[in-house]
Amino acid sequence: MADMKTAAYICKGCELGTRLDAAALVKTATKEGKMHLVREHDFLCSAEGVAMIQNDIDNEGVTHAAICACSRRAKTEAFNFPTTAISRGNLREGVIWVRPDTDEARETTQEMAEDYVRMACAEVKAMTQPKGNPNTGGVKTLLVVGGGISGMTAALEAARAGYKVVLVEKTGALGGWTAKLHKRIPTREPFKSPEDNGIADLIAQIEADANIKVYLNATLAKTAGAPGRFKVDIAVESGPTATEDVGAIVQATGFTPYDMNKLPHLGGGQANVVDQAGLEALARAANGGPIKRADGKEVKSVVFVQCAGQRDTTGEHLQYCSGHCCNTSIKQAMYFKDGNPDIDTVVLYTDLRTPGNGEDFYRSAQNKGVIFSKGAVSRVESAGGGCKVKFKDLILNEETEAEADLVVLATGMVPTSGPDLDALAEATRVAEGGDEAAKEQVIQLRSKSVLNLEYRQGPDIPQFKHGFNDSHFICFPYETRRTAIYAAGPVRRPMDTAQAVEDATGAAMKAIQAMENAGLGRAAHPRAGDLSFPTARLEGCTQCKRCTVECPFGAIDEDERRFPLFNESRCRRCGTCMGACPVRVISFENYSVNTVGAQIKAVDIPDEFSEKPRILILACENDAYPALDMAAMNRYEYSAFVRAIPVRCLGSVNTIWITDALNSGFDGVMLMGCKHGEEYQCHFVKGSELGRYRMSKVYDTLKGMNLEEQRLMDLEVAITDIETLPQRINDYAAKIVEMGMSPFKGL
Amino acid sequence: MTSVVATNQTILVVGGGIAGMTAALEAAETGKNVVLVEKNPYLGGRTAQLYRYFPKMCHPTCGLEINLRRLKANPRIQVYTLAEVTGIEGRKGDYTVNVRLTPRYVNDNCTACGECGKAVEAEVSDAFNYNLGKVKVAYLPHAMAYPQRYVLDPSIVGTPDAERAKAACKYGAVDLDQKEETVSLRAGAIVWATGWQPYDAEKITPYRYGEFPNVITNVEFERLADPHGPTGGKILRPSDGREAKNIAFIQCAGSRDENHLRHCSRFCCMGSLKQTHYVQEAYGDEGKSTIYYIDIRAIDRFEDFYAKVKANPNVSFVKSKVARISQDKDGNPVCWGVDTEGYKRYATTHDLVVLAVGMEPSVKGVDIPAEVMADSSGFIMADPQNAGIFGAGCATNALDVNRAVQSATAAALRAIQVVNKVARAEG
Amino acid sequence: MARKEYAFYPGCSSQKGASASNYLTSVESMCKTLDIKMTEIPDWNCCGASISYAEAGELPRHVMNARNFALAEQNLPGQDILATCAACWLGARESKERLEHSDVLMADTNEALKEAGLNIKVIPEVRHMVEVLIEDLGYDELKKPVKKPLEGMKFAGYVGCQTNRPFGIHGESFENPVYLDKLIETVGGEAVPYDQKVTCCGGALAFSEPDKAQAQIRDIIESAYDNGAEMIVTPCPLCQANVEVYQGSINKKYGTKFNIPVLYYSQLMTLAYGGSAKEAALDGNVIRARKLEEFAGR
Amino acid sequence: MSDMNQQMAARYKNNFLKEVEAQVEMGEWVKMCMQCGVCAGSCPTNFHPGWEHPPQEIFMMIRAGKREEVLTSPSMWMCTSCYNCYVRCPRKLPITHIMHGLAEYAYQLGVAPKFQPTQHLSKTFWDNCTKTGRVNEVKLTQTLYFRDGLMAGIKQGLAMKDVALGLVKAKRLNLMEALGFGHKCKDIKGIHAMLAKARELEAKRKGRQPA
Repeated sequence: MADMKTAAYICKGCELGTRLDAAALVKTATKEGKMHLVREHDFLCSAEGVAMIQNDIDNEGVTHAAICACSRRAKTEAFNFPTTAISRGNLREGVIWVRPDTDEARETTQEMAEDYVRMACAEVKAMTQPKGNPNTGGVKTLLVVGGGISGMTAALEAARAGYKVVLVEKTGALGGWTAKLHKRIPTREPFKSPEDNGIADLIAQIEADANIKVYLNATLAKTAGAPGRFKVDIAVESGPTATEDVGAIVQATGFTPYDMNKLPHLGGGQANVVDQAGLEALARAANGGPIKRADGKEVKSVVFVQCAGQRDTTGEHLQYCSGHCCNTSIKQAMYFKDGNPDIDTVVLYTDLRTPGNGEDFYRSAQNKGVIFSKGAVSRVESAGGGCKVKFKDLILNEETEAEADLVVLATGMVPTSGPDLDALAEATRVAEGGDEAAKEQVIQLRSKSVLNLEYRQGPDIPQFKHGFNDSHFICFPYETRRTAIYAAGPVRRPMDTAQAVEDATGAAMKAIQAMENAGLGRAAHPRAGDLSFPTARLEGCTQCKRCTVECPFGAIDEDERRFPLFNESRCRRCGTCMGACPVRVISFENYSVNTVGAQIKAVDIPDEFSEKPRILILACENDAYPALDMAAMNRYEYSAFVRAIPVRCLGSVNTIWITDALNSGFDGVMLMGCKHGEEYQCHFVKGSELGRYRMSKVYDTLKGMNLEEQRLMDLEVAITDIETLPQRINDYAAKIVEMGMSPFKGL
Repeated sequence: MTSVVATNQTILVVGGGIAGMTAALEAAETGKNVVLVEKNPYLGGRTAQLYRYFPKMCHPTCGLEINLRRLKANPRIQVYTLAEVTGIEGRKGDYTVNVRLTPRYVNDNCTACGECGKAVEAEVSDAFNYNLGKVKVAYLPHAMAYPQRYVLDPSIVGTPDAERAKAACKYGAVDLDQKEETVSLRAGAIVWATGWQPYDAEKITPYRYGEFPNVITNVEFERLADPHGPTGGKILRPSDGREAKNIAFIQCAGSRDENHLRHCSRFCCMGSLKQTHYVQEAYGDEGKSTIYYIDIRAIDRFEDFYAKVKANPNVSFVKSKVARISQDKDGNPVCWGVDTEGYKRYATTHDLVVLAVGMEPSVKGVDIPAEVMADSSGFIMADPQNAGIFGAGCATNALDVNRAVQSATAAALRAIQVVNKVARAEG
Repeated sequence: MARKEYAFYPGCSSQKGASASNYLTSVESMCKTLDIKMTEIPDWNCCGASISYAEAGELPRHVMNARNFALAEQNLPGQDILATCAACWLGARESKERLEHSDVLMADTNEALKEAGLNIKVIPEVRHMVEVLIEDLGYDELKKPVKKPLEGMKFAGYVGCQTNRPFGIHGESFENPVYLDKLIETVGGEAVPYDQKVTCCGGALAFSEPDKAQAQIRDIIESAYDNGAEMIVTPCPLCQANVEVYQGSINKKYGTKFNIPVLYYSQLMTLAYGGSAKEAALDGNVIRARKLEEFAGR
Repeated sequence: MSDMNQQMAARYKNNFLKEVEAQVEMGEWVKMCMQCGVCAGSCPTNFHPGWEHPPQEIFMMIRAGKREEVLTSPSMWMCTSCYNCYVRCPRKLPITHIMHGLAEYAYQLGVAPKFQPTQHLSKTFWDNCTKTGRVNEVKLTQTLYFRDGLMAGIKQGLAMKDVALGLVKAKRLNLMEALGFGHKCKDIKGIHAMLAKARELEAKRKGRQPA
């Protein structure tokens, strides 16, 4: 860049001035960092110090600044210069706080500091400040798939915020399961009786809202594009296919009740045995009058069997609990009791689960005479004119049975979440081999698709556990793996209507946010607001497809020439593609093979007789790097031989960095990334796993270089490893010393 | 004098726990201006005081790091710590709010270098660790405290320590002249995310909390298990510092009880199941956990987690609400009761008893504007009058972290609806 | 004119020659010093105690208490009913509560009372002597008349059940009430902490299930001894009797050597106020409190 | 009496919970129990091996319609009226009273266990205190001792001799009362009339024929 003007700033505050030779650092930045402008300051983060930098930007035309002071995690408010490329040389947490203040340590500590100055200068010169791409699509219409209470709520809440909404419902009417409920679980005090299902009112509001366009008997035939510029083909039963431009999607496709015919031992399929949905139908038919069975007999006694086909340990049925069923059975028992207190209603449960104010609802049911027995049901048989329920009374500790005119099975929720993408991918792989059965399976799986996304990585959003489209993260329930597409309601997680309303409102919030940010070229969570985005030098691309396959967010498709086709607004800026690229043609403006590579090359490697090994640390910026910072805040010391570089994710680590480091004489490399596997911690899903997988390849390279495997060390680090991490670093440093210097120095 | 830039299109978020931070961030990342006030000197609330989350056993500070990074990167959020709302006037779309700012005695110059902490001598009990330990009167509340600035305990004022702290700071960050002040700001909508407090275990008299040192609460146990807690992560008994290997967890300590909290606090069953992992982690097969429960409420997919714990031979379950706790001559707590599944009496001695105390809304008893409706348990209810003040997180219900964040995300949209309307009206 | 006046309900066991007659004697001495005036409810009757439930049923029990309410209201209008016996107090308070919460019961009760030419409109407050001491006078007032503090004497304050549950003394916890300890300290004695303070002595089951009751009494006394108590103090006649009189048979059964005096708080207070052994009715203790007798002699 | 037992069973169509709600003091609370077991654990626990059935189990048995087992159980008769269960119950069930009520009902139906000593005590006590309006402790003790006949009485008496002597010495047992020189109310007639009426009203309200 022609108009690049670089500056380095050396802070002398927080004892940096006394612990380090600042003059020497200035020299380093000038001579080796080749910075146009180098200044030192006693207290750089002070108003005065910040003003000095701002002045250089305004009047000296500084475009790139290396701030050599504290960690990039500290003093962010002070060192905030939006238009300028900034790198941070971590002299405080990275150097003096982890080194003893002794004469013998002084030399190595100074070397460490000088390296961090070199690295900061090298990095900033390789950066450009991203401006963001405002042309990634600015459509602000929300697509809601599913017209149940979740979908209708998402639509209305978005409309209330002033956004246009397209609502697609596959049946002929709005309302979903909630519309089939006689009444619903109370949502307000005193939580004593069932309340109106509220659907009629919701439908009226939708119909009255000019911002909401409803398609009934409609499904998504195709969803192409990206956040801010989705194009959806809506197949309408007996009608032409409509096309809509939308900016984001809320998938509220709900659930179906677990098929009770799979529960013959509990009477599933027998006369006089219904599931909860069946009971709702009977209650609606009775319309306030006495509830009658299918055969018309008035029900005088009813038994509710909780967890029917749920919380199953045999692997045959649902392993999970559907959360709402206890309250639902309580509600349904009240249908009987409120009508006629003399009807015997018994609820058989093993753990009664009525969280929050549900406890009041439970109490109210007891007060109305509903009997609750802690019992494990073994069989339901038809007997006489009704049913006989055999169960073990866990309190009285005896096998016993109850007779009833009607038995209600509390079966669980099965999400309508489309095909399992992994299964589909596998089937597709086999099918490509010409396997006919597999081809059938592919067709069958694809036919279950809800969204029909035109994504390289499959037609729907990935499933989490038990087929639910939930987020994997406790702190971030809406952290989706398909940008701007959010699941809401029972398709995300089993829940009752009240929770679904809350969930749908949250999902609408995230969808609106995604549209707003897509329009501004900003990234979505977790790098929210990041304006950088990956570009590929296609001239160099070998069409290996690794980037398209490995992108955790399905951001990259392939064009007709099989080149990667980046959909920026789908991208979450993790850099997994950059790490994947064997020919290194993918980079971000401010984070590239070069920004990190240059830092590695900038490190001064002492000759092999110096007894001073150099160890490169590539640390995940979300867990490992903060852990290092906090270790420093506690003044836990670690080896002066390490040089740490934060990376966006281990997934972004390109193997060239490792091989370059080892080639240029580094004696060891430590990778620090977060937990992977089933309970993975990586917020870029497979990032740390992929990074590690790729590293396993590097070991071959090491062999080729006749280097010991131990020269490369892969650590799983949690943000809380504040005490243990320095120890692990020191152990590794000791091991390296023991192993001896790398033969590649000074080549 | 502090001045806050805010208009009737600003969203005020009260409470800087995970719910409040979420509401503030979601709104700001949608382009709204937000003022976030927190009464503690740091953000993060109670989640910052947890060691691990169920069911993933991951670390809350990981999510906190992400949220703090989002916050640092977002110029639309103004944060005020040591700040409490004292009054709200006006109506939906046009509120005037009074916020009381208590002095931190440390200004923005602070670099968190820690010299003041080294200089002072006096100590006060460590609120962040539920007073299980002590901190210097000049302290950083915890390793990830944001703002990353030290705090001087008010007790320091006028003592030699105050002068020591002032002298130790090279950057003029120690400012003993700071006075309490009340600022008034405008807002179009308000999100009330004041969170929860653990039910006062001393009120559950049969369990003798406060009298028997080896009877502690679930929130305190989190600090014991945390490597950055008062025991460095070792599970030791308060009475004699001995390793506590045989631990009782008593469910519904205060919850589901008309003498205490009528509601079920939802998180405590999972919390105790999680804490049995801490015991396993610390002592392997020597660590024994016993959970005394009425119903195990491991709702929806958390059932998987319950199943895993049930499979652990070192964890036993007794379906019984413990009737009372006594203490033997060695200071061991003894749990008395009856296993209701088949009626078996027990009087079991443990090293330590952990009371799974329930959630009480923090708003309870606190003076919040009449417009905010609370139910009889003190939880904020959705307001039928559709005012501009919205509850979020555990201020609205007994929720786990995941659901609290959901609720806060929803609250952000409700607030945005109000300010967008204001914006449209004002063109 | 006394500073406090009450409609006194002594209860059967406090009568002359009855099992708690010494309680009454000491209460009278204590009240003299404290200037509390007690006027016996004319022709009062037994409360029925908790044990009569099976034979009595519900209404007859309430009616028995209601008769006392009516008599008090009629003869001592405006005065609180003051009971010294825990069972009388509890029985009467329960009836009051139940009648005030059920119009049906109240109506039936009045219909029955008519047979005895009585009826009730308002039911007076029903107070236990301990309540009166603490709430109407207060510990400071109780301390003032102390002439001879019981220094260096260790007492186990045995609260038991019926002054503690379900109503209890206002502000006290069911599990660890401290009012009795405070009374002991008020008169200069030392209250030892021990963990059987509110254990049940077996109540009326001391008659019908002696073995079971005595097993509990043993626990109570053992714990008092283990914690260094020289004497036990109680506010309840049945507790006093049970814990005192069965020590012999417990010793036979368990080979223990129990011989611990069991006193009423009112006896301690009388002595501390300078009263004689006679006024404190120390002669009424089956296990003589020698130490106190000497103390009284000094 | 026993035909009253059948009558009642029939009247409530063998729905024992309903029967308890209508007939037993505080019986309407039984349905509110959530089986936490605090009552069981709070009952004085050195009653080894404890009761045949603790309260919460009895409540479950009532819901399960185990009429015979409940009414003939000695468990309720073990209540010492210590009120521990009562104050600890998280559902605020007045358990002590329910226990008393169940015992009373079983007794009135004549199905309570024969020779249940507490039952005998209850009757003796009530008869004693209502005879004159006030308890005659000597007669009370005598009746208790001699319930199983003369020999048993003398044995019991001997066993308790020391206790009695101690009380006599302390002037807390006045043997003259044995001869009827006890405390009495003046209006004994009124008391008897009043109690007769009360019994009549209660029997009417509960639909039981006067005992």
